[in-house]
Amino acid sequence: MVELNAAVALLGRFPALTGVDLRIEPGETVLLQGPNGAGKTTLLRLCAGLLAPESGSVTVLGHDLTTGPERRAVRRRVGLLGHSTGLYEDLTVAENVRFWARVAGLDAEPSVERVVGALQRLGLDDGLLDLPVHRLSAGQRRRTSLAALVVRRPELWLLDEPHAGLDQAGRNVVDTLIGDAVAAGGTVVVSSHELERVRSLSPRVVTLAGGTVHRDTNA
Amino acid sequence: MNRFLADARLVAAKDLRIEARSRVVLNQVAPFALLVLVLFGFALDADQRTLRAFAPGLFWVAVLLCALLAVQRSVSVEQADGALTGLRLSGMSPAALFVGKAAAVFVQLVVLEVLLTAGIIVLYGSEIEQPLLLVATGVLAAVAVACTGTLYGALASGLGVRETLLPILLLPVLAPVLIGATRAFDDALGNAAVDGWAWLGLLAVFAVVATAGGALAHGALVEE
Amino acid sequence: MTETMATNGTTTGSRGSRVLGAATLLGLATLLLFAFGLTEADIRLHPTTGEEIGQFDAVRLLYLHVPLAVFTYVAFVLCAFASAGYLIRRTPWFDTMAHAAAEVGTVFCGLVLVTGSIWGRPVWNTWWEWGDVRLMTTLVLFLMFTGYLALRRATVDPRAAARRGAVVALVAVLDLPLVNRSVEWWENRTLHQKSTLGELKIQDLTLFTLMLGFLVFGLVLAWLLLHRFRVGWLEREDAEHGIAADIAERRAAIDEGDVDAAVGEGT
Amino acid sequence: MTHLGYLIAGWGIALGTFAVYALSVVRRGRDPARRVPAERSRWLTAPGADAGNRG
Repeated sequence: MVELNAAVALLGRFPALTGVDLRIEPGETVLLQGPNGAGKTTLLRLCAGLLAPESGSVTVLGHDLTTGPERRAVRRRVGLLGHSTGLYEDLTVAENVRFWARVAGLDAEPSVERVVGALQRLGLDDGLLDLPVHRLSAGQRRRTSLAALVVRRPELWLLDEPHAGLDQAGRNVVDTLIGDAVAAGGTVVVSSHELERVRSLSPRVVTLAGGTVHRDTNA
Repeated sequence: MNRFLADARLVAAKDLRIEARSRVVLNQVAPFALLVLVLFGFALDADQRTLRAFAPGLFWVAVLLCALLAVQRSVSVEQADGALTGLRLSGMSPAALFVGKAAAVFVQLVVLEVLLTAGIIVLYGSEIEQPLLLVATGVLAAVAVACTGTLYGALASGLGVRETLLPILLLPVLAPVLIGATRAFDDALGNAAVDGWAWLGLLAVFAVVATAGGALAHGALVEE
Repeated sequence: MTETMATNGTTTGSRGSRVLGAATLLGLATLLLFAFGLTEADIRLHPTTGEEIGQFDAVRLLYLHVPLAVFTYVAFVLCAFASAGYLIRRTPWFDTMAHAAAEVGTVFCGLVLVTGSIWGRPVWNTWWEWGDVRLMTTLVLFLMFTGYLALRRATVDPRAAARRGAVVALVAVLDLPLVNRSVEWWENRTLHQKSTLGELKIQDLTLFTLMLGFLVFGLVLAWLLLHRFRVGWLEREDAEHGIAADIAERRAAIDEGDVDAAVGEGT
Repeated sequence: MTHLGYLIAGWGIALGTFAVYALSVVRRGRDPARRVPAERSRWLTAPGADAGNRG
């Protein structure tokens, strides 16, 4: 599913990943933890095909990410939730989710149902649907952005701090969502400071430090 | 190909919808365009004959200044909250994204041109002698500016405070458009005995090269 | 600056580049001798009135200006080819060459504008001739490559800088014919362009000096390109070397206790 | 000689600029040249092999 060997990635000239060896099997749920700046975000972006590895090998969903075309091909199949929500301020919640669903290649009609379903599952009530995003709270934005991801049904979920900035209910929703993804046979990599929370979902914890895998409960 | 056009249309519609909601171009750039016309009037001493003689040049300088703002707005829409990352993750072809973004800028430029045309008629006393030439010039120049601007917007994006680079990068490249469109307008407004249609040919070449080249080159820039 | 460099690299020089440099300096001295000493001023008699016309001694600026102009275009075309090569092959050689050619070309281009302006003042009686196609084209080119260099300086990620630079260089060179054509039509409306060399009465020695100018400034271009390329190459190697060291340093600096404290795990 | 001022200005500015630029390039190369091992700067390992490096 995901296999990295001695993967090095640079941000500008800074070696954010200094040689990562990691293997994740299909259907697995992996928790990434580590100090700030350990490389969690970079690792997730690397697996999503947004970064080119400087050296080493990265294979995700059978794509060799050392080449540009393969990186482009893998992007469509993974779902990355990053720090920014990727929403357009001036469009409504429904328009945003629908736009991202259609960009992902889903047809317009079934996606409307899915959009509503996904939003409800995330605890966003119908009243919010026609509100422009700039009127939402941070938590509501994050849920909207998650909804846009859920609608796409990715094969590999890469969740970067999905609990950050959410209230108790919101964090519960995220857990439900991860549970759904796992139940549907998806593979989930999630970075989080909410150790207890995610540990109940996943027995495997990978600790990053200094841009490399410091500890792996599976190893 | 269908997929390409559908993606491009999706992006263009999204940008235009954002503009319809936020009205940044309509409420900020359009008044600026008219302001530029008025400022030229002050600077050139409010002699309507002079203004009329220079109307085509002033018109296109105003269009270029507005285009800079429109392109910057088009870039910032994607940059504000990491939407560009989402677009890259969608696997959409960079060429389709380019065409979509450029099309939205094009529509906004055409609206601004209509407004500016009204402006030079009212303020400078210009008279349209060849409407067809005028429209064709406006459309082709808008294509050329929108495509070049969108490509250079992608180039200058993500530089943080250094995004002020856009004008110095973009304006020299657009020199032929400025010259060509001004001369064609000279003919269309009956200002000078030049062959406006020949200039239109130059604009057409520029527009075609900018569209094709931009679509090709955009991949190399968005891929980052 | 003697033969110490072959073993320990302390400069961008090499035996080859030193020979080239010496030849360039020798050539420059010879060129000055010819341009100022051996050739004559451009003085002709007006066919009817008999008064003296021509460029007089200002013609001596052309032995400098014309070769510079030609090699500006050589450098920029080289930059465009290297940029295209980079977009196709994505190897650092092409990018380093494109950057070197752009920088050296911009220096040449700036000097073309300055020397042209200085020559134009006595001969055309104006510092700036709006009607001249080549002048306007060169100015636009200069502005585009100034932007190119500024863009490269502003981009932190070297790979992004390479890609963006390559696109700008290609656009600039592709835009050039359109700029040239538009200015040509534009100036035809009012003025007619003077052919600067055509009206000279070219004597053997004048022609020889001009050719010598081409040779010498070709050598100047080659020497500068060679060294600027090597600087770019070394800086990239140096940065990569630094990154390898940074990686080792980061990996060595991982502290068990710090990690545990950060992830909230006591022992 | 006529136009002497123009001649001196033109040639002086050009040659002066070249000299300054050439010096700056050489000086800019010194630091990295010292740090980068000789085998990584190909023209130094094979003296006189400039053509190979540039072609």
